[in-house]
Amino acid sequence: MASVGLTQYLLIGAVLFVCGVVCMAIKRNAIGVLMGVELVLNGASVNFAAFARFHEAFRVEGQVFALFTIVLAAAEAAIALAIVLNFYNNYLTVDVDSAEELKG
Amino acid sequence: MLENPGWLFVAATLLPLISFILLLIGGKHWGRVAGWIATAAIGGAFILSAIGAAYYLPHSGLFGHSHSSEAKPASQEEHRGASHTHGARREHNHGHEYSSLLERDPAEPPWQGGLVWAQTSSGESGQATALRLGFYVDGLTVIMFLMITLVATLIHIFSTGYMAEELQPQVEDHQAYAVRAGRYPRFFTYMSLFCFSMLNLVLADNLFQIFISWELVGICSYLLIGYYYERSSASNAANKAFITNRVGDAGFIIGSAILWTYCGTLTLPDTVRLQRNAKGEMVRELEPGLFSRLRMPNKDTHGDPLPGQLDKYFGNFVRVAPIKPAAEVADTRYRLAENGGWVLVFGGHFHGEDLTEETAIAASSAPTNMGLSVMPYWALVLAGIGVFLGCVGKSAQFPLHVWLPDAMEGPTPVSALIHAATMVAAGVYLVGRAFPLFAPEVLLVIAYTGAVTLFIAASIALVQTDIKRVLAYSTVSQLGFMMLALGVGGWIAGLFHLLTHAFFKALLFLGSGSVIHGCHHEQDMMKMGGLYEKMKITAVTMLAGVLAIAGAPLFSGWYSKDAIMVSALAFVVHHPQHILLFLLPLITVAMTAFYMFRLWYLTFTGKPRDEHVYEHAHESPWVMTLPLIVLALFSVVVAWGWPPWDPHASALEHYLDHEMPIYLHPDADNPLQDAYLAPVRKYAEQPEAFPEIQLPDPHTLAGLLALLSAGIGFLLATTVYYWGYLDPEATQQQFARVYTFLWEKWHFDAVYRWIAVRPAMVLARICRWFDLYVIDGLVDGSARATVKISQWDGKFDLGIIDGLVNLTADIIYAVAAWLRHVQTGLLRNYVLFLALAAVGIFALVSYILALVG
Amino acid sequence: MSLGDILFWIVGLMTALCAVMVVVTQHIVRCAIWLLFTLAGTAGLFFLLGLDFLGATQLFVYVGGTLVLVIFGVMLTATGPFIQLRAGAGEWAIAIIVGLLLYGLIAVSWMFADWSKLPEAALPDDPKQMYHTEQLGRGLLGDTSVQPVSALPGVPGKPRAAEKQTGKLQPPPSRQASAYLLPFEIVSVHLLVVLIGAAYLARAKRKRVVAASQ
Amino acid sequence: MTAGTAVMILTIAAIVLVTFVALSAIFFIWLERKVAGRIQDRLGPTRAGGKFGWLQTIADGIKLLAKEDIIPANADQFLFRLGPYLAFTGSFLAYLALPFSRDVVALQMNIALFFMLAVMATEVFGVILAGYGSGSKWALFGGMREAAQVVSYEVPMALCVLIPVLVAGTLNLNVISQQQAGLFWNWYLFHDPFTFLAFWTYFTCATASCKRAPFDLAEAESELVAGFHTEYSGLRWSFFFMAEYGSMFAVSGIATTLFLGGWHTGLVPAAVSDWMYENLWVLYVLVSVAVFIAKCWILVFVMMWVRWTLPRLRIDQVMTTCLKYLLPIACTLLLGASLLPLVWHSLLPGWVKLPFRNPPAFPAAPR
Repeated sequence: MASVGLTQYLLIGAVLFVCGVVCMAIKRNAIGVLMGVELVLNGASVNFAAFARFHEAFRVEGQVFALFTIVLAAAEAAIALAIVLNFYNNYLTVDVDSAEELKG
Repeated sequence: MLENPGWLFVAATLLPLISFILLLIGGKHWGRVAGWIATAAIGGAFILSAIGAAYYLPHSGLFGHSHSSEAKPASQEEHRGASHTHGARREHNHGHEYSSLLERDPAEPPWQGGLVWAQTSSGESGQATALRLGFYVDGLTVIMFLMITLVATLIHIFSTGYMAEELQPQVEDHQAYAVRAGRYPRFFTYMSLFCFSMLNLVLADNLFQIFISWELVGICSYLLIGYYYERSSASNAANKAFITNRVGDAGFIIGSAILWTYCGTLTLPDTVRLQRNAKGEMVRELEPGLFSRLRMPNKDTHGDPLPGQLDKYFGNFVRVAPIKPAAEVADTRYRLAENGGWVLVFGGHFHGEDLTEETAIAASSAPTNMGLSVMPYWALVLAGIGVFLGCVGKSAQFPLHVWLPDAMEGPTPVSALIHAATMVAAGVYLVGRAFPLFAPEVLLVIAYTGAVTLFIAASIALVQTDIKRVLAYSTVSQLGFMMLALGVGGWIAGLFHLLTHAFFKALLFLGSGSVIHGCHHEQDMMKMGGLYEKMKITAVTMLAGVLAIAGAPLFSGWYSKDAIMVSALAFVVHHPQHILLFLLPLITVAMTAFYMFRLWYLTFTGKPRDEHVYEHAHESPWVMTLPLIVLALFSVVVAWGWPPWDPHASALEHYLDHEMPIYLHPDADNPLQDAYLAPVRKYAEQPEAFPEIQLPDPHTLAGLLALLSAGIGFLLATTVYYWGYLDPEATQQQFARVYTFLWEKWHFDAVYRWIAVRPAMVLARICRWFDLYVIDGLVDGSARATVKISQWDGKFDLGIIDGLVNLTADIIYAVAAWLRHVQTGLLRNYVLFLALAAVGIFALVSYILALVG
Repeated sequence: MSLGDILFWIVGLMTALCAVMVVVTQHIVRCAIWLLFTLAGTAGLFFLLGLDFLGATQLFVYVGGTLVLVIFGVMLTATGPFIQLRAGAGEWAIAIIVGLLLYGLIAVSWMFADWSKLPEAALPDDPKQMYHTEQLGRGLLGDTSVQPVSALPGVPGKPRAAEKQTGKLQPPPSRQASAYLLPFEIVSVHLLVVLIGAAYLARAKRKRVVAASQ
Repeated sequence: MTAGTAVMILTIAAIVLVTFVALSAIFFIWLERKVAGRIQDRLGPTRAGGKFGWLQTIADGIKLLAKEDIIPANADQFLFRLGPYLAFTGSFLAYLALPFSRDVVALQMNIALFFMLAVMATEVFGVILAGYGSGSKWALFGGMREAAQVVSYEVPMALCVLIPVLVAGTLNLNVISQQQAGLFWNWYLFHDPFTFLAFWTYFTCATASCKRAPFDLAEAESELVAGFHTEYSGLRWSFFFMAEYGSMFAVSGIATTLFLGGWHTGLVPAAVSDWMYENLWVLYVLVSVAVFIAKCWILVFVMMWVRWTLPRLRIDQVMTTCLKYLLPIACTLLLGASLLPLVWHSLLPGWVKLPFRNPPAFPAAPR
């Protein structure tokens, strides 16, 4: 196996990303969906960090964008949880499948 | 270190504005907090001013060293001829020093800055004219800032106590027989706006900005005089003040317009601005101000010194016509009293080589030539008189003095702040600031206006019985002193008196406020008496104020009044035909002492004349007495120097002397005013240089005369009102006509009613008729026509346009109803769709790319 | 294989495994624990990359803050049947197929991307020699000496003359250097606003429900 | 240094640190009992033997090791087992970056301070998991309280930590300590009024984030039986306590390093200690490690003193203290500390300014 470089890190990031997408697709619990989102964002962070290490041009940008991602995730989690709690208070469930009022 | 500490003063100016905006937005509900905010804002302004002064003083060279004198090349002075013995003094006054302004360090005073408001390009010369928003901080600005912010802070503190009853939800107004809501925050809102306007006025570096502040100050005065607007007297007084001031302001704006027309700028000092030159680079360019445009600068636009012989031809200030041979011009350049003639105005861009007699002559026919233009001498005089007319209105000079006594309808702190310490000082300040613009004719007008005012006002004050009105007329009279001093060339004396007067007059007004507050809003002195026992602090502090204004030795008024008398004496010695300019103030000094002591004796000594008032009288709370004490302290010591018993060793006077603009110094080269004033100033400073005048030293003479006069006034007042040797009632009966004349205030109000108010009312009725029947008729007719047209338009709109719009909507609705089945409403399905779409799009793109190759 | 590579494979595979466990686990609280390990593993990857600050931020903000919040949410809503909500077998099948497709797509594009076009990064062997907070802070302020800026690869634009000759990307003039301090501050304020908004959102509605039930 | 030696050094350091944490926990348990005894006017443990009864802790340890390991039937086995280890790991990891003396630190990190705060933030998971996994409502309450409390207190604590960092201009604890070399007025505690106040605020927050009395709501005996560790016994239980005492020492270490001069005695000039470092390295390290540990012990002693002196607050009072008082105070201090040099150096005229002591220049430690 070749020595560890950019590609290996990107592959790990891709695993996180895809796991996040699948998680979003199959979890019926709203918080499970939220966890999927966190996984997706983490995959992105790993990519940014890998570029920051292995690419001269992104030395600062990679880190900065990964930082932004982390902060964004924090904000997103706060809002999403507030929505989930509201949902729970109104419907007494956290099953996202029961939130289908937007059905066409 | 700050790069340009002038911004400290800008910040100090903006603080009250911020307070005003805050209070305007939410002040209504804040109650007592509103007062604290306003007080904090003006207090902060005082602190910033103090920091600014702390920067200023080490730089000003007052303490004997100057930063800039070494840096300056001496060669500039060589071209200026032998008359410039005061080169060293010039270093502190960069007013019209061309090169130094471009090169100097912004941390060196005077501090300047600003931005261009509106820019226009005038005529074929392409010379840009601009209205500025700028600041100019020199010694005068600094000391005015300190005085205004300090006095205003104290008055704000006093007001938090004095206005406390406005905090109640319901206030009963005994004079208007009305019950109304308390208006505590409103008072402080106006006060904040006023402080901002006043500071901005002092800060401004151009006449236009001064004019704006001038109007703001006027509107604040209007609002505050009419603070108790339920009382018809208050609202009438507010109207009177406002309208009277408008007369003066019309003069101001005419004067400004003349200067703008001929000089193309309203900025007073020279300024530097960034300009794009022909190559497109940004360069610092010098923009000469009014002062420079009316005098020949010593450098041309490129910083090269002007050829020496031009100075020989023209001097600093050129009168072109009547055209005379060169030698003769050189001889007659100071003979400005000739009628007619033209003034050469130096515009933006000019070269020294171009400035020959021929150019000057050519300039008199063409509108602009080589950055030069000409201005008729009468226009200069008219502009000066116009600007001065503004000052007449604001500083309540004859014949526009009638509003100030009526303005006493406002709350007493307002009287103290606006009508004693600051706003009325604005007129004097402006005369001082714009002094170099005034031709000798204007100065004479100023001097006579001041002399007449001070005498008339003092004579009216002799018989008034309302405590605040006495003070009001005394204010008018003292302002007259200042104007007189300025008019006879005593620039230092006038502004010196302005500063000292601010303190003791604020003290007197606040003292009277304390008395009025203590006596439950009784203002008639005839009902007071014997209050000393009840209000000791007020009485003692007011006595300090009385002594100061009467000119008792060692009190601040003594120093400044002496300076004025010396100036007047020096002037009269040189112009004996104007002997009245010395006699009137001399008599008035006696009257001042008389009516001030009369006020004090009537209020605080003797037997109580109204038991009811006496029983209820009480000392005021500490928030009101504390400012009194502080102001009393300042009234005594503010003018002290070393030694204190020497009237001409005052530190404040020394400071003003040092900060005097360069044009005003006895040896300065100022042809506009030199022939008229230079010998006067020289005599006042060095009487030994005039051996032909057989008089004692003017300082001793004027000082002794004034002291004697004040002593007479004091003795007379004591005789009548303290010892009771003379019965005032009997005297009044004996001189009934004089008494009535004075009591009716020289019948000014009646005269104005006949010549101004009545015709205006008639005109107003005519206008009302025209408005009601002609204009309203036209408007109503067009309204009816519009209604008809819109009815037709409505039908078109409903039928055709709405029909089209609804059709579109219906179509979209039908399509959407069919498309909505795609939405399952399941969140997880959407995620799957997204992922699938990503894969699909990628596959499609790679397929297409593969096809393309 | 150097020690760093071994560590990478250990940490990376653990992270990936934990991520898969997040998907597979049905119990929502355990799911959160697997997520905790995934995030911590990501932080470990950051440390391995030499990005200490980023790793510590990940631990501090993500693990210490966000995840606690999520677990809080779980505990507030995890009652009875909601702890283990199961999806149908068909959904599982579709999701796994789509996931594999997506992963294949990404992996293939990563593997076949020609990274050799990247400029040769003069990177020292030990990552700690290069990255520390001071540089990061200067980079945030737009200091070009620590932030060699180059045109982004793949983004169309005019190659500069020097690039045409050497084929390498050249740092653009210093003025184009971007300072991230302002966006960073904006993001902080954004975070604050969002937190306040979330608190308000979570609270106000509850009141309405109470009002409605009365 | 090859990677192999680096790993070896790190492993040795980790073993030493684990031993140190375990031993200091034993010492602290004994100390806690003695302090409690003295404050309550009694002798404390005396019977188990040893001078001042120090064998009591050993006896306790043997008892805990020998105790039956019980897992309740209702518990979630996986989470129940995981809790103690997570808690201990979070607390222990902080020691990796704690400098005991000049360059005597397991892991030289440029962002050591941030790292310590970050890993200590993960300690809360152990408690939450224990609370949830126990399947008991008392434990669950304790866990929830812990989560709310620790996450809230981290905010003012981090803000307070930023103030000396602002003065020092670095996050490297080694450098920060070395900047405070010399006599004790060089300590950042005495640098300016804001750092002085920040120390007390930090110490309060640190006490709360270690869930020590009067903020020990997570294990409030009078309300929750024993809080989050109600269902634990034996070795697992002792892990929680190792974690608690470990983090007490760690936050005290941060306080010592940031405010109290780190390993410097504060009694000899910087030149003397530098000379010692150059010429008598071993002695220097021994003395300074001892000084550092002594300072931390004093702070730990203060925490115990507070615990046995003050009554416990209510949970709402704890949260109010944090959000309504400590957070604004910390924000004000941070603002003041950042504005102070600005105002001092720019606004006042030159002749008003007094000399303002800046941190001494010190080359950054080798990374």
